[in-house]
Amino acid sequence: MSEGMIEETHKSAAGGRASSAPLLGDDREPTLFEFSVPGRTAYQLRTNEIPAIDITELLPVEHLRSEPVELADVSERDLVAHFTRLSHRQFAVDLGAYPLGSCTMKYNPKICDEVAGLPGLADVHPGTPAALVQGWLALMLETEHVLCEVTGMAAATLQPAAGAAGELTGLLLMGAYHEARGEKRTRVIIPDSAHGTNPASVTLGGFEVTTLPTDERGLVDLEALKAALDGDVAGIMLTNPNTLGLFEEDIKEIAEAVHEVGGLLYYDGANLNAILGVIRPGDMGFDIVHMNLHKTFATPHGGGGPGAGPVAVSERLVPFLPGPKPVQHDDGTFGWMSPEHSIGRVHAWHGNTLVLARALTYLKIHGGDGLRRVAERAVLNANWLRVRLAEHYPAAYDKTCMHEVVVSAGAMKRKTGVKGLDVAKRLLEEGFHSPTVYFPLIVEEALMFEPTETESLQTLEALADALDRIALEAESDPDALHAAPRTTPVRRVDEARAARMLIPTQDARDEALGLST
Amino acid sequence: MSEGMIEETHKSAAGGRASSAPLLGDDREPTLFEFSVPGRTAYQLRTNEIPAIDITELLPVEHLRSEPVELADVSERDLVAHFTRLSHRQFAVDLGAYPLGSCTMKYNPKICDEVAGLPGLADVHPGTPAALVQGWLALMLETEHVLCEVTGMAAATLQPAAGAAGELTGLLLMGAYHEARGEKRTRVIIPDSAHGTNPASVTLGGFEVTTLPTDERGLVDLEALKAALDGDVAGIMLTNPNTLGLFEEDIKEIAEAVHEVGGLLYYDGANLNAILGVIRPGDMGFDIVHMNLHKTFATPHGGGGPGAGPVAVSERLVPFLPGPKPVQHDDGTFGWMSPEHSIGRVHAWHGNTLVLARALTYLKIHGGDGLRRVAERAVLNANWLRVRLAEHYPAAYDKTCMHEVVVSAGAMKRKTGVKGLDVAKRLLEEGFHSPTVYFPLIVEEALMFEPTETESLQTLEALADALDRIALEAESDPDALHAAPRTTPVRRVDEARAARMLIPTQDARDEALGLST
Amino acid sequence: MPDYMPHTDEEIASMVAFLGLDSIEQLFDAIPKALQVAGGLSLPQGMPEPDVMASMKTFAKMNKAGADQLICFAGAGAYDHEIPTVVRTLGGRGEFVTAYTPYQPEVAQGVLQAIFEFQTMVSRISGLPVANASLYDGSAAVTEAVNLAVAASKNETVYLSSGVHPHWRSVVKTFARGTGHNIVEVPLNNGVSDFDAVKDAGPPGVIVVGHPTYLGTLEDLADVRSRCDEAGALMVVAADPVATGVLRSAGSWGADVVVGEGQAFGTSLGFGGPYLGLFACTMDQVRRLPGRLVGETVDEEGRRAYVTTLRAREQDIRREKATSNVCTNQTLMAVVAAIQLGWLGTQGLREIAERSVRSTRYLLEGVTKIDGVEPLLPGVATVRDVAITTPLKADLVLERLAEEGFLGGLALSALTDEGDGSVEPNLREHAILMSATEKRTKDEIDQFVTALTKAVVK
Amino acid sequence: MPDYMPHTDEEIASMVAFLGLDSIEQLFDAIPKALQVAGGLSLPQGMPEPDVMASMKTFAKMNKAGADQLICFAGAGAYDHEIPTVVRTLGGRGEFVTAYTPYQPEVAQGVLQAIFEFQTMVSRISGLPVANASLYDGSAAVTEAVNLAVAASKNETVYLSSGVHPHWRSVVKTFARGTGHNIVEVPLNNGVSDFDAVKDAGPPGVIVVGHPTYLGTLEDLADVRSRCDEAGALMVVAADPVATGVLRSAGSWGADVVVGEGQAFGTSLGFGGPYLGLFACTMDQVRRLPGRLVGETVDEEGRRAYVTTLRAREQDIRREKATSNVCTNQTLMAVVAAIQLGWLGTQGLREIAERSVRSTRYLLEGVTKIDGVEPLLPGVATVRDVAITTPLKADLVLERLAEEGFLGGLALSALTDEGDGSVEPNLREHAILMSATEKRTKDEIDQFVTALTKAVVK
Ligand SMILES: Cc1ncc(COP(=O)(O)O)c(C=O)c1O
Ligand SMILES: Cc1ncc(COP(=O)(O)O)c(C=O)c1O
Repeated sequence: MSEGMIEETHKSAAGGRASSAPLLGDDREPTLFEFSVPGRTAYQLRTNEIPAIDITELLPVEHLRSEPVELADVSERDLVAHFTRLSHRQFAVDLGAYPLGSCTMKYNPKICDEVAGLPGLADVHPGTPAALVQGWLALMLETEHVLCEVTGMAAATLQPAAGAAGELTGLLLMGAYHEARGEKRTRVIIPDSAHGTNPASVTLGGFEVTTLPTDERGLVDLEALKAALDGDVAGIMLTNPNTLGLFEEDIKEIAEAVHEVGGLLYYDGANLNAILGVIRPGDMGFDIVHMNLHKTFATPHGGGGPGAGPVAVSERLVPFLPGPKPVQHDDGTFGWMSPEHSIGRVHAWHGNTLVLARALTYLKIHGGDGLRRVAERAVLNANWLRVRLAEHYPAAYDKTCMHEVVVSAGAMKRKTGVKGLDVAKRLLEEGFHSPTVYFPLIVEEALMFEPTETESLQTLEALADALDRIALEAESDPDALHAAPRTTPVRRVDEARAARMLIPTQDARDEALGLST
Repeated sequence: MSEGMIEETHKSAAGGRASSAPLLGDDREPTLFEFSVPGRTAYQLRTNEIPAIDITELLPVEHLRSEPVELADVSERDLVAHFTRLSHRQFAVDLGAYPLGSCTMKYNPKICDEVAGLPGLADVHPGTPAALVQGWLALMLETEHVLCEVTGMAAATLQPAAGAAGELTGLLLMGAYHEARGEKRTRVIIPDSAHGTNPASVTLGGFEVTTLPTDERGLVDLEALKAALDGDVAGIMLTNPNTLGLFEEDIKEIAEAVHEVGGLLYYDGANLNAILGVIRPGDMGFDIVHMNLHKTFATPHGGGGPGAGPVAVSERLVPFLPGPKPVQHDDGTFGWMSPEHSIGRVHAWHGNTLVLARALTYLKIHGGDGLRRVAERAVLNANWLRVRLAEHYPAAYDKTCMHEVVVSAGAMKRKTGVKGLDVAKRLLEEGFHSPTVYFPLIVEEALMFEPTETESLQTLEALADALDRIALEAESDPDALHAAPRTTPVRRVDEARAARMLIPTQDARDEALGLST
Repeated sequence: MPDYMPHTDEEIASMVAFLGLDSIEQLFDAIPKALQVAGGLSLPQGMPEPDVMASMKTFAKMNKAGADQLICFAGAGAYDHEIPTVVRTLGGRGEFVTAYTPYQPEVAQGVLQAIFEFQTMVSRISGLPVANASLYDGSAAVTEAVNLAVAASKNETVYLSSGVHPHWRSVVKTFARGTGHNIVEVPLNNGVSDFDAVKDAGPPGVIVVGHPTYLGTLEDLADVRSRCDEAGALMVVAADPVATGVLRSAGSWGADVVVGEGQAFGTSLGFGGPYLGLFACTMDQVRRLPGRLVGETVDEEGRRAYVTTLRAREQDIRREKATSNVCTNQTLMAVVAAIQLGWLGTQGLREIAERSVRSTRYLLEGVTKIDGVEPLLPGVATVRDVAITTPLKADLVLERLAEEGFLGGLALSALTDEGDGSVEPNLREHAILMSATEKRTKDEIDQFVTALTKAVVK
Repeated sequence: MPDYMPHTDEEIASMVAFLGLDSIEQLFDAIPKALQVAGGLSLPQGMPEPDVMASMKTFAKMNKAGADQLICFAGAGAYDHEIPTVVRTLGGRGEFVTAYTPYQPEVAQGVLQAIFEFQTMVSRISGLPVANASLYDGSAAVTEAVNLAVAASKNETVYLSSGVHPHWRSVVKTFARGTGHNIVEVPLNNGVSDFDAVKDAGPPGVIVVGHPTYLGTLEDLADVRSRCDEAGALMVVAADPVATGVLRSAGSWGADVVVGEGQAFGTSLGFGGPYLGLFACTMDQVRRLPGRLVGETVDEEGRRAYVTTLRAREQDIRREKATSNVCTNQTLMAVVAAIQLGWLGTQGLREIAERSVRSTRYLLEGVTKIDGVEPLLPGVATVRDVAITTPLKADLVLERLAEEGFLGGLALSALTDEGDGSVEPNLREHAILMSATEKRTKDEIDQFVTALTKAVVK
């Protein structure tokens, strides 16, 4: 690699300088490896008094490594400073509003962190016999019951570790259902506004994707749907409200039409927040629902995970659910069982159980009444923002939205050359996270705002004011917008270079710099 | 007030904008009150089902307030964002090196935080009968024993809540001792390099201060001391190494001379870190020692407190110690007792007990061997820095120092006009906390560096490099130094104005702005 | 050799060489060899973290007094209030915990602004315009208040009401050994300071009362104010800040200084420390204020900024003439209190105050239905704490209650010295001081009453 | 009505008015009334935080399986390693916990850099040049590896060794329902994959082995490599990352893909999740890598910066043609692993690996001295886990051990399905899989041996 753009830094430890703390300017933070000094240690292990027999006497020598795996060798003090400083280079819900559409970045109650660390929950081995984990089984079963009540379904699996895992699980259930009826159906229909995980899951589920256009209302084109339906159709995947934030008003007709041809309806629960306690997927006619507990039920997203994607199903799909599942026996005790025609495991153990504990905590605090309030206020906030932004950022479909609103910067771009991405980047300077950009794909210069119910009117006002300022700036000084963000720890990054000249590790970096040994 | 410099901001809530997050520039963070919206709440209390009788039926009306105390009314979400953002405007050991002389800002092991939160320690009421708090009493007694061994004393009180409280306690002990012997001694001798708490404590202890000059070695002027000694002298307060970081080599002679006239020796333990396991105050001849657990034994300083300032004493002062004190009975159980001639309580309960638990954790991890290593490496680091800095920042007294080194920017100031304070402020831009400036008072343009043993050689190198750069800048561009710091959340603040136009509360601010109702 | 020091052997060797030395020991050459510790400290070797954690947990287990074991009906200046996860999480952030005193305001705006907010809250609660950044605890705060008041009135006679917490009174008296103040203890009569009992003591320079008193009773603050006016004395009130959620502030009654214990705001019981001394005063006295004070100002660019101010009062500048010797205070607890009071808000503070009043009253009504259990002060309204007498000695009753899982309160015989002016000598051995916060439920109190019913049977 | 929503009644009214509506309900007019939930969800009313905390603690107490109750000798892919306070504290910082996927790299350098460091560590442990930002768990990682390998080899026949964790094999088979891959299970013979047993299955497109196997035994990876070369297949190794502290890396044996479970690096046992799927591969396969990948680049000013890269593989761009459907992964656990591995360092990783080998060996030697207790595979060296057989049924033995305070391991009858090719059918009911990490002390193991001695008596 000759592209001489890799920044040269010392390979040796950079010292205790708070070099990245934005508190002190926007300087670089070395990697942990650059702090490393061979021989320096941080770890402290329990005194165990087991004879320190040489490992070569215990294992066949041909399997043993001659050199230890080289890691970063730092003091606890430097470890703390490094990761504290890195945390200062990271935006988060805890720092400010995060109106990232489709992601439901609401406040994550701190009490849930404590629950997820409780002794008796956090320190339990997943292979412990059922008799000793009655609490965990009860917790899981209660979670399943609450999720079924919220979605209007008969039973659920808690195993899927995230939404996409839930989708694939749901599609395998769909396949198993048809197969059990002796049918081999090949196609699954999804709207063109669908999230990328939907088509990807369909493929992995063994089906072909049939894409459905969105009509001028921003909804499923009913005629196109009907035309696409036949005996090959295994089912349809929808999220409702859809990814435009609009409720599929024809859901009853859609459900009937799909069921008519023997297909099933899959509900992508990413947008469940909008309808909590208002309407239930089961009541709309859906057969399979996955939920993103890390969206709707406020389990924190952890910078990209973990999540939890339980899948709830209607009666007829219950026998196919993954197993083992928690069950309550007649004597009141809890145990495990596998449904009769279970598709098998979809997780190494029982799912992201500590995420479930967080979600159940959230669900109990809110209760039935609180969940309804969540939906109401999420929708109220989104609509307030929609109307308030209309002057400069018209909604892609101008009508009452649900929990999120997709606006278009298309007109702005044509007039000023300022793109949706520029707006998103400039908003970072204003102290807000950007909205989702360029999704759904069908809206030109899409900006998708999901304020969520935990943001205040004052926050929405401040957000709208900032966006208005940006709109005026687009007219007066478009270059400033192209140059944004300027106050962040780094400015726009060269994504093309990252792909062209792949440096995925410290070693690749050192090699590119000619530093490798 | 007509001085129109108060920055006008909205009184209304400023919204969820991460306005202070330096991540996103150096903008302002509103006060919590400015986020307040009447009627908004965050608190959640346990359901208790006690009849909600109107308070006017329970208490005499003339004592009741008509309006509630007006506090800030915010959501939990905004509370988290506000204080998380405030935390990003705060330097700390966890972010980088903090070489603040006399303060021993070493790494605070995270395990101690966990110990201080342990159920069974953190949730115990201080008025619980002794039979039920055997663990706490045992913990305290072990702490006392360890501290006595470290200092070479006979017994200790754990009650004083910080160093200054320890000093005053020690001085009262001194007074009680002399009084019990039928003597009324009036003077306490302290060197001119002493910390401000020493003279202040002496006054509050009922004595007059006699100030002793420092000689050309940077040490107590032995002749002056001898001249000052007579039958009025209750004692002398020293820290050794002294606040210049130098060991009082004549300590044996000093002790003998003071004891000769019937005086006592008080050891200010602020600099104990330098001599752990090397020499003990008791062995030097001291009668009373206070320790700053928040310095030497790494309990975190909390932005200004809490601390803990146990006082250990030699045999003859034991009967005067504050009470009640933990004691082990002959049957092995623990209880409380008050020394025969106790001066009484110096704390509402038993001292800053959770701070003691942290310190004991630190002490046990280090053990006797580790404490010695602490002293060795603290002194090694300070001397390395002293020699490394010598070119631009000569030590005030050029010889081997102990755990800290006082250098002078006096020559720099005369040559370039750049003061010690400028250097300190400019260092902030480099990612380091400043050293202590202008203390001890006897050194011109003093800069007092105490790197502590938890900083690495690489950190010292980076610190020295930064200081060298600053020294060169002092020659080439002194104005840049006067203008420093420029990258911090705020720049130099107007301290004179703060005192002249006192605004100690939001209400004072609102009044000054004419916003008050 | 577990520790937190980064030095490798090679680094030590290179550093020693850089200094031109042969060994680390040479660094200590200035220290007389004869005095040096020979053979190391007589302490065990260091142990790794997990071993030490295990031994600290052993201490915790030796206590039989955690929230899991005893339901808390004790108060007396240390209260079992709700502390939510959110407050513990924010207050535990490393930036707050591991900072020093804000000597460099440019990189300490976080703590400084939090303290500014804390000062505002304390000022509003006390009803006085200025509050400091904290003192060690309630006892330190009242001691400092006495010092301030004597300096202001130039009269060393201190009327110290026996309604002030007994331990705080002890502390005031301990420190009066140094200052030489003349402490005159004013007994209580039916829960109210009986100033007539000390009319021969000479005019006071300061009158200190508790409001509520440590027994939960309410003083006649208007009367105290007029007595102060008469004597040219300053009025110091030790006020419970939670009780102020329902009571008129001491400031509104004319107090010159209001002090208190702030533990109730987010700090755990912690066996008594670290706690949080609250201190507020009138503007007249601000230049005598002990401890740190944060003020708003501007930076070079005109931005709002905070800084510690009126520093000329402080020991590091004024030395032997300082108003106080305090340096390290309880800043972290003050930051935590600001967070907790932010969480409570206007309604929440009122609610915990009202609930505490109601719970304590419900408790009193329940226990005084028991044969032989009487209020210590029948018919006297109380806030926060209330004292009862039982047919048996208080410590025996408390022992029995502990067996049933209750911390039943504090025996007045343990809390007070013999001859304390706040309680009738013949009742002292039989009296228990109790409190129920907003955390206590009806069920818990009902069960407690049942347990007490059994416990008082001879 | 406890909740986290800031809206006051007045604000709601003003917002509704701003929208020109009469009520919030009108916002839902697009939803057919007939379908709407009538009368609210059939769920209890909301409860305040402290009440809910109490009920969650009740679940915790119903378990008799926490570290305070059972000393853990169970492994099988979930290990009881030291997790120090420092790692929990740093990993628990709100900025890491409450961030989303780093879509805006300018404000996500914290997570991105931590992941870059994590990728480096995983790469070094696996011996392969590129690692992704995590997958759900070990089972997901091996499933994705199979998909990658089939796509690369264009041969759907998957040799799946029975030495791979039984649950992971189940997951692979579940997902093969969708992909249609032909999964051929390869039995173990004396702890090593017996490829001869499946020689009629047709040439593989991929061979997947465990190293160590879930029984702790070591595969002949050189042989696996040459079999792959012969068939043009990819070699996938499910490798335990702690064992790699002493073992040669799978990459050094020529693996194309190395996967594993990263829970051991700082993530609590947590009843099985969230865990951490590790995935590393050769550069040849990087464009088929599932999930996110962080790469170094520069910003507009030439400063080093990190960003997710090669995004064209991902579902949001490639949709139905994506290499994988994964979106949300286990980033927080990856950040935690980077912190934990930073804490361990070079020496620490080796030490926990060596200690785990020694502890497990000491355990095996202890228990096999008991009459009737035998190694499942006598004379076969094991790492991490080891299986024994007992005279009684395994679940009875485990029940008895639990009464003595030990989680004695996992019964192979519970872990495997009947007819599993990894264990002799007649031994399956009597076999226990055990493990001892660096946390187990000599005392604990000695006591365990005593307990087991009693437990196996009929
Ligand atoms: C509409 C939609 N569907 C599915 C998903 C996938 O969920 P997960 O990321 O949990 O796999 C997402 C997440 O971004 C989503 O927004
Ligand atoms: C030399 C010296 N003595 C005494 C003290 C006072 O200790 P504290 O702040 O704990 O009251 C200090 C603290 O700064 C000090 O440095």
